[in-house]
Amino acid sequence: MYAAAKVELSRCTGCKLCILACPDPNVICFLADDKKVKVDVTRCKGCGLCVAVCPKAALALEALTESEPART
Amino acid sequence: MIEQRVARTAGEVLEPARRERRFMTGSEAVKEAILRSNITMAIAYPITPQSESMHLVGDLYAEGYIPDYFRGESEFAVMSQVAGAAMGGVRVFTATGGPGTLRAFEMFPCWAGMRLPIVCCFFTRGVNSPLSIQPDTIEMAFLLDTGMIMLHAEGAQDLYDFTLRAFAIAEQTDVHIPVGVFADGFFVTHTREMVAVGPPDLKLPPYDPHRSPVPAMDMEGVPVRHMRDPFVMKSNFISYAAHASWQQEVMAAAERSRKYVHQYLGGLLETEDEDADILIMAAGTAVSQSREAIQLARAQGIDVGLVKFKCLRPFPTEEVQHLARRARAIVVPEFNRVGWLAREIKAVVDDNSRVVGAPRVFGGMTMPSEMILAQLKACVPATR
Amino acid sequence: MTKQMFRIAPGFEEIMPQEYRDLVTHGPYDRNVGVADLGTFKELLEEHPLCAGCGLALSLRLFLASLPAPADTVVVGSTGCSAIAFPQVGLHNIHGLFGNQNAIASGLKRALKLRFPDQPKDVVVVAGDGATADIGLEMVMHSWFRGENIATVMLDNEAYANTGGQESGMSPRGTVLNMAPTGKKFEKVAMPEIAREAGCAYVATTSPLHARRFEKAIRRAILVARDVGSTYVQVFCPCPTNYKFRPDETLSVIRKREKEGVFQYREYITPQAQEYLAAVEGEKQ
Amino acid sequence: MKRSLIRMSGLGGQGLVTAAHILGTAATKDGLVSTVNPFFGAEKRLAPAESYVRISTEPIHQRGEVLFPNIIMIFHPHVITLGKCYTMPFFDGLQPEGIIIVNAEGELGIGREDLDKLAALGARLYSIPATAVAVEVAETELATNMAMLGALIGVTRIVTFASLREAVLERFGGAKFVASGTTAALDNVLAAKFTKMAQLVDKNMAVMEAAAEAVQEHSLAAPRKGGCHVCGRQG
Repeated sequence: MYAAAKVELSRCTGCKLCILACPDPNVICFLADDKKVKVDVTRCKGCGLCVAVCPKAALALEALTESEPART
Repeated sequence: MIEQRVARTAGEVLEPARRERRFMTGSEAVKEAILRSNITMAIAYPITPQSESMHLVGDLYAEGYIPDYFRGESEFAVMSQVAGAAMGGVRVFTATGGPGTLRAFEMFPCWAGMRLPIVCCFFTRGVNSPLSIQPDTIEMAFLLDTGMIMLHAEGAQDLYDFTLRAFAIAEQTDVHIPVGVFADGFFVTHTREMVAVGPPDLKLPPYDPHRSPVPAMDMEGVPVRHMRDPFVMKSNFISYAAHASWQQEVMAAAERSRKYVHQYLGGLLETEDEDADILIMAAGTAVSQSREAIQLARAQGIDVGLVKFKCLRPFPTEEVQHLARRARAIVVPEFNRVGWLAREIKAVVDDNSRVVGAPRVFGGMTMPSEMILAQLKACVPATR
Repeated sequence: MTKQMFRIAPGFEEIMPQEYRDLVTHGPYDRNVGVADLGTFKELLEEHPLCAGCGLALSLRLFLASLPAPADTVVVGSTGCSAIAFPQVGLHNIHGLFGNQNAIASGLKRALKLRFPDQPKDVVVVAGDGATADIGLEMVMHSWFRGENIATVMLDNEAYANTGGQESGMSPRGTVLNMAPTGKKFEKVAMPEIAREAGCAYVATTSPLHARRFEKAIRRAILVARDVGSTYVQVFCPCPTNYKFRPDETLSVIRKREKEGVFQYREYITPQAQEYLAAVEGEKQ
Repeated sequence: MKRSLIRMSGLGGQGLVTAAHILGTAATKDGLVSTVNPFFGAEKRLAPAESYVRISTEPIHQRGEVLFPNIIMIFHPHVITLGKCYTMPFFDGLQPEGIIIVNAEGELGIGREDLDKLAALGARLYSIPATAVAVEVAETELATNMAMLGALIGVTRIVTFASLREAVLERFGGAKFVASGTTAALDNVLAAKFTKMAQLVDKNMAVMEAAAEAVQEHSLAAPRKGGCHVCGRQG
């Protein structure tokens, strides 16, 4: 059973604090056009540091399911 | 400072058209070799009986022959510093001996694994407690399996020639592993004898890091996953296989050095009367003592020949097997307690009961030729 | 290094791994990016095997994003958790042995200075607290005494984490760890003070909690090392695995220490380094 | 083939290493083959020290200590009286008809038993007040080693004075010489004493020549009056 961070896009303000708190590289990327972040769940180790620092509670840890899309 | 010209080929320096004979110590012979070696850096740390050689290399730096030189803080640090410099893509030199060798030991297998063509002189001395600063080759027993090429100088002339030639051997693309040039402390370092040296105004062509089989760590090459031990931090089959094959490659590099040892040293060993009844097989100062013993033995009608090891790693296995095939006895005099050379020879010859691991002298004593003679005499009844 | 060096030969794009292609197309070399740009470029660190919530891993990410000239930076590491991550870094990096990182860096920097006299090659040591304050202290200090032009970054997770959580010289007094079953008997080694006394031109303590401040310390340390002398940055980056807190608490542990006043952000700059920084930082603006 | 194997025994600081170096250099200048090596412990002044010089018309292979010398030079009475030496007794290994030269004023401090052993070997025993000659001629006891060399020449003519002069000039004449730290310090003392190099060379040569004249042979025979000390018989 693995967990990964998920973003609730409607709450994300694009402050990037999560990006600066993530211990793993290239997991959370910043979508410049939308001013939102995106999580690569296949790289996420589910530590929850991004969740802890998000001022808008836009991130949460969720269990990964079998049907999770494979990394591209 | 003498204006030096870079030789067109290494051979111009290694086999100069003319040589000048000068009365000098082994330490001075090292200085003369380094003067002609075109090194970029040398790093020093004091230990008897090595210190004089690196003092003199320091003088070369002060005179402007070497771009950088300093005293490190310990032998372990110095061996790490020369490794850093070699990884930076320059030709480096250092020297140590005895306890210094052991203090630095962890770096030696790393040098080989990192494929660094470092040349290091080892001036052997006792290492065990109780303390001794006197000659003893026991440290060589420990270094036999570090992956480095090991050359053993008999006297100051060898020390001069081997040190210079070590650079030529170490830096071959298909070799590119460290070379240790060994000489017995005091017996060679502090002994003054005639040494024929090449012209001082000619130096080796510079080291070319682009001919290295592993890139220099200078961020001038592709950086991705660029580590000398790239896979060992993974726990999977491919990482173990990579590590194992890397070790084999280091061993293979040493094997490939044989042809260069032949080219530059004229072979891994030297012989005199190799068809004799009894053969003395020796390395370093033990060879010199044996030469005298052989003269005494011949005067007494004993048929004895000499095999001098110049190169111990790679080991001249086939040569020794060939030479041993007819000998009735093989006497191996050594300046250490453990008899590592006798062990090496016993491991490769047929019927190794013929190998006599004696005499052995250690603890700073000298080995009188008469002691070797007595051993030769003891072999005679068995051979008749 | 020029980017040309690692460009993919035409026709070979397909067979190169995606990570490599990403590095070529939007990596940080020869681009003026920093921690503020994280999330918008391909980072130098690829997937690493460090624990979830690892403060050291976070510091490494920030460190790599802080480099003033990644295309000309060589990192010398040492045994420890950081060494496990370094094989995945897109820089030349050396893992020598445990504790000899500053000695290797000294030789390397001198060699690169001689080979590239007109091109700054930044040699940065990144090692843990065990490698820096314990087993390698002699070589760390001597590189400072000699004033080697290298930056030393200690990733202080206050324990030997890679070997299973043993006490290090940087563990706080009283901490119960392996090999300190009744608690550590002495204070954290005063490394910043040692660095200052040993002649470092720039000394800073920082943490990944404040990324911009972290970046400034790393950049300053590397720039000062280029032209003035040895520099030292101590990064407090707690270890959830061995200090047994939840992985999402790593940053709050730092914040707590900060509030208690136990951990302080400090910066010591010699007048010469100050002058140098004023010049280069002024230039930038 | 003529071969001389010389063992110099003395105390650290007396200049044995330098003496051996000068002697070996002079021999090579005379067209002979020579090797020279010192032997000492963790070096300090007044500890036992030895130097070995091998001189031959043929190549020399043997290295290290000279165990079977035909010439032994004793630089300090303590070698004999306190056993400050690498062999026991000090003349151990001396070849038949070998030569011993001792730096001494008056009594040599060699016991009757040892004298008899030397007599049995057919040895020749000489003494030279080397330190006194050095002080008198060069006004420094640091020239004791030169006096010892002079005595050796006086007894053996093993090398020529001309070659010795060249060797001394080379050794002190500014050419870089590899010396241990302590020896280098003594060199500085010497340099201060002799402002002009030529003066230093001249003084050294004068010491050698004076010592060559002053060296005296000692009889190894037992005193007549006491008769044979073993059986007590007279005559």
